[in-house]
Amino acid sequence: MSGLAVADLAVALARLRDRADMLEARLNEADAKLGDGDTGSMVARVVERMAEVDLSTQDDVGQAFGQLARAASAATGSSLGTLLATALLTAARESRGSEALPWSQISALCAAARDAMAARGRASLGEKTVLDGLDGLAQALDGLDEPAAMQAAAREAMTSTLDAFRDRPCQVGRARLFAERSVGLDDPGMLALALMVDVALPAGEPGAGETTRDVAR
Amino acid sequence: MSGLAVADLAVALARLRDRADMLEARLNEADAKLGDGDTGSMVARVVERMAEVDLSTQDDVGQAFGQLARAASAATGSSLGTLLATALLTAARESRGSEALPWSQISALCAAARDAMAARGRASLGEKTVLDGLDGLAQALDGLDEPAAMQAAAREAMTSTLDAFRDRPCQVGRARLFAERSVGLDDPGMLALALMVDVALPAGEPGAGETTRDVAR
Amino acid sequence: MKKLMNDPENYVEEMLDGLVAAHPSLCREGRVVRRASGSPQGRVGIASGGGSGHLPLFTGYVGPGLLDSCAIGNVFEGPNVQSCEEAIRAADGGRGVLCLYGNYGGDRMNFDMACDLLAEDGIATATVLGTDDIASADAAQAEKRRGVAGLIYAYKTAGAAAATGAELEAVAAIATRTVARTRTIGLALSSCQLPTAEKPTFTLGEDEIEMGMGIHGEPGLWRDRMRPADALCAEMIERLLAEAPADAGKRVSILVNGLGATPLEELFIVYRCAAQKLEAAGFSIERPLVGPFVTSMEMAGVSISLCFLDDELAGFLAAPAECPFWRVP
Amino acid sequence: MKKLMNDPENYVEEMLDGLVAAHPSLCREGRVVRRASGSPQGRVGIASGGGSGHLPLFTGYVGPGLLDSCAIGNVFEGPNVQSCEEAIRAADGGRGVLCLYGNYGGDRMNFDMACDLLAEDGIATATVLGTDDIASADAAQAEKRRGVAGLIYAYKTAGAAAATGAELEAVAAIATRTVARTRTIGLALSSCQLPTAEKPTFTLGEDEIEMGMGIHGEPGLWRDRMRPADALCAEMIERLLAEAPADAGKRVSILVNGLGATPLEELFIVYRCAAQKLEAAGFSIERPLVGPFVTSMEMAGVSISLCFLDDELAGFLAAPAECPFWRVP
Ligand SMILES: Nc1ncnc2c1ncn2[C@@H]1O[C@H](COP(=O)(O)OP(=O)(O)O)[C@@H](O)[C@H]1O
Ligand SMILES: Nc1ncnc2c1ncn2[C@@H]1O[C@H](COP(=O)(O)OP(=O)(O)O)[C@@H](O)[C@H]1O
Ligand SMILES: [Mg+2]
Ligand SMILES: [Mg+2]
Ligand SMILES: [Mg+2]
Ligand SMILES: [Mg+2]
Repeated sequence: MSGLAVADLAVALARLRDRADMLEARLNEADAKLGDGDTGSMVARVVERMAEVDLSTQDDVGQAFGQLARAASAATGSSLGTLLATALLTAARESRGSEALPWSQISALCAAARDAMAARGRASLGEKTVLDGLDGLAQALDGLDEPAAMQAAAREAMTSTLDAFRDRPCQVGRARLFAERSVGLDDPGMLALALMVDVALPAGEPGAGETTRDVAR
Repeated sequence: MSGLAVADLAVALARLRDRADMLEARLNEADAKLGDGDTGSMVARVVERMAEVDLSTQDDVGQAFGQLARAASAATGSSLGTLLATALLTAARESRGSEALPWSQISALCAAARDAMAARGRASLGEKTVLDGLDGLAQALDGLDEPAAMQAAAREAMTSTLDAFRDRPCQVGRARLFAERSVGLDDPGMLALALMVDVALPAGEPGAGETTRDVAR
Repeated sequence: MKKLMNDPENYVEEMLDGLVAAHPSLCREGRVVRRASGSPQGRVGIASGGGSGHLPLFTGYVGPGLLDSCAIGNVFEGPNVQSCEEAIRAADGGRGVLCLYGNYGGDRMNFDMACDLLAEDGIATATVLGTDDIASADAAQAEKRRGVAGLIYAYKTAGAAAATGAELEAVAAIATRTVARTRTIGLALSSCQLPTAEKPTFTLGEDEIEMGMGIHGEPGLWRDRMRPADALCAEMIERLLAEAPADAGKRVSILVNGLGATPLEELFIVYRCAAQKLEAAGFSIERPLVGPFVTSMEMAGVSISLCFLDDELAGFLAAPAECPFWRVP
Repeated sequence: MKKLMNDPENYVEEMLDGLVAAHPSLCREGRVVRRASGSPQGRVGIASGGGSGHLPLFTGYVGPGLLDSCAIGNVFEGPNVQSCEEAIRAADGGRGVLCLYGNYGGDRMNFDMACDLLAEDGIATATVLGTDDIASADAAQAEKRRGVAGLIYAYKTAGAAAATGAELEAVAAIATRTVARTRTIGLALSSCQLPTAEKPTFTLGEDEIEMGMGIHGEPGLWRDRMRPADALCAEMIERLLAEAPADAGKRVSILVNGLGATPLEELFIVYRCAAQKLEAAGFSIERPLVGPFVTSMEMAGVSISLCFLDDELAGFLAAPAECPFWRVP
């Protein structure tokens, strides 16, 4: 059965690690405008710590997600990092015992992660946070089970979610306090998810690539 | 008998006060290079406090010098300010009881002030300080008793003393520690004396004026 | 921006090494700093924590009559859940632990998770969040405000309450009341920079200042040209008094806090004006604090906190306490 | 450079107003700050003083076991002779007064004049000058060196000696020995600006630093690009140890001093390295001090002072003392 295996996680992490500098600079910049300017440094560190995890002897996707959750959680206590660890822990629970998580279940996994993060952060959808990004992902992947189509859909979902929320005010996290000021700006956490999805996935079709290159400009 | 009267002091102080901003900026700049950058602010404050002294009912030059010495001494405890107060106190002693200090005695008064300052500051001639400036003044005025000639000689003496010492190392005050670095730079205290002499005296002949305008550039 | 540091990745570790080496009353275990004299015995413990970059906050307030332990995060990041857990354990003397820290998402999530985990081990915890920054949300949403410099008032009163042997709920109630009666506003004159970042978190023009900025550089209320200290101080006091709690009396303590790069001389110039304004408004000032108590690394600026005292809070504020950066004899 | 001030002409006055308002243990009379508890009774008094702009120096060290009084000058200018006279009088308890201050021309002239004047009134004085800055003259001319942060070690030991009831000569001898055994070197990362000046005293490039700079911005030993904290600290410790007094043992106290704008985090990073270097050189560190003790307003940078202890100095350093900015229990 085809699906997300440990090796896919390792490859994605390697790609993220390669682009850590870009992530750091762009996300620090985004967070400096609305928050405390640390999203990028935090994401870079979390990526590095996750990439250092030795997954080579691990077959169980759930166990691998668990190892990554521990690495992320040890690396930071920031809002987004903690939510990311929460998401990974949820993924670990959802996929424990399987060597490959069926592609068709990725959407449900995103939805479960979204709900766990919302509970942990006491936040709701629509408040212009990473949650809305993950929600967009869950919806876009719903019903899909073919990797290439899923990748294109994921990138497309991130771009359109960013677009949809850009001109809305942030309502949670540090940025909520400057609702007006956040209008026109991407939420750092949502942008982090978009950039990470873009970087972690294999380079897409030219068409999709265009869209996401735009995101990662 | 013609000589330095209280009214001359008042006029000189008024001229100094008028140019206090120039003195402040130029002397701070000179002191910033070799010392702690405060000569100008200090001189400006001392000039202001001296100019505030009401000399209108004072006839005794010695008493007037004494009042100015007290004003200067109250206004600062910096090296140059304290030496200036010492000089004024010496002048007060030397001229007490007279309504006009003969012009012929100005040279001796400068020499006496120079010696009192040297004793107070435990410094010697030749070390590139305000003392050398005052020494140049005392020598240049020696034997003169005609105001216009004295003014020209004073300006000329200040210019030539600055020139003579510019390329020598400072050996006292904060600047002594950077002997090499002080080569090529005017000593702030000597420059202060030169600028104050230039400003306090009536505008000179075009020729002499050129020279000192250069100093005060 | 120049920083006296080595590899920026080691900023926090090396800072903590130096801190505990210089202050033998503090003891470090990983990302937890606690009292070298050991865990509390038979009284409620107090744990705090937060991101690095705010010294003397948080670690500097560990000591008798104040905190028992701190969990330390990376610069401007909350402490991770493991550090929170360890800090709470270190503060546990069998009568429960008050978790007392600033209202930031990451800090709250991690302390909450730690409390959940520790509940399974039978360690009772209570949580009180610092929410003193009046610029960070309006009065109707006061519970959403960020915690800034005024948090140290809650450290002091809760620490004193714990020292009396009070129950966890009572200690938490004192902390809650202190937070409810404390207001802070900040003013930034220049930015700070994360050790790992390539540029400052924000930039202010040569003559520009920002009123209401947070201690991580979070945007404030207005940005404008520099003004005289007394004008700025008057506005800050006015804003603080406009937000005074309904039951405020006329007793107040004030903290004029340097944000990191502002000289003590300037803090005293501000204090002078603040004291005059408060006295003119009929307040009597008790135990004023002037100095860098809660900073943002090299940020220049000042914050003013008012703690509106009642008899009980005043008593706890006056109780003996001792830590490397604050002492009440 | 932005400063939280009003009319720059009032900088010192307003700063002093705020200082004494915030610290009731201090009492101000014009340009003199003395202990509110009164003049010393039946023991030697200690007066210090100097220019403003160095808080907590000088005024912040007035208190039991330290100074009795301070004469305060304008920013970076010595105190005037009248203030010196009044400060000495305030420190006089009938057994003489030690004038203990940094070796700067203006300060020396004014204290000297004051001592001369007071001798006529039968007040005995002795003078000891701080000369700890090794960058300000070479060892052959050690008596010409400037006094910088290390002066507070002499405050502490002389203050403790005076508290024992020792004679003036004995107190002066302790101060002299402390100065003779104390070495400091400074490192500037950015400039400061006089309140009345239009621009900073000097300028350092975006990535430039200056080793050996004085606390008024006096030029130092070299100017170069920024380096890692450990490399800078190693050079500073090396320079200090190369100048150790001939009879130095292996006991040392260290002061890692912030010049005004440098965050505590960075001071601890420097302290960590300094302590390692000293320990590697066989020294044992006693009573380390880390913080802003002697500043240059908003100058960024650090100075390191070493006080090479003998048994007697170590004892005086450990004696109880209490002032607004330093306390030994
Ligand atoms: N309570 C929350 N619920 C959901 N998302 C949140 C919450 N708080 C913060 N975030 C997300 O985290 C992002 C900021 O991440 P980070 O820089 O790590 O936060 P901080 O520095 O405030 O701890 C925000 O842009 C937002 O997307
Ligand atoms: N001991 C001294 N003897 C003579 N002149 C001195 C002495 N010390 C300083 N000066 C003069 O004073 C000038 C510096 O004045 P000022 O800025 O007031 O000093 P500081 O800031 O060092 O107290 C020097 O340039 C020098 O001419
Ligand atoms: Mg952030
Ligand atoms: Mg000077
Ligand atoms: Mg953060
Ligand atoms: Mg000076």
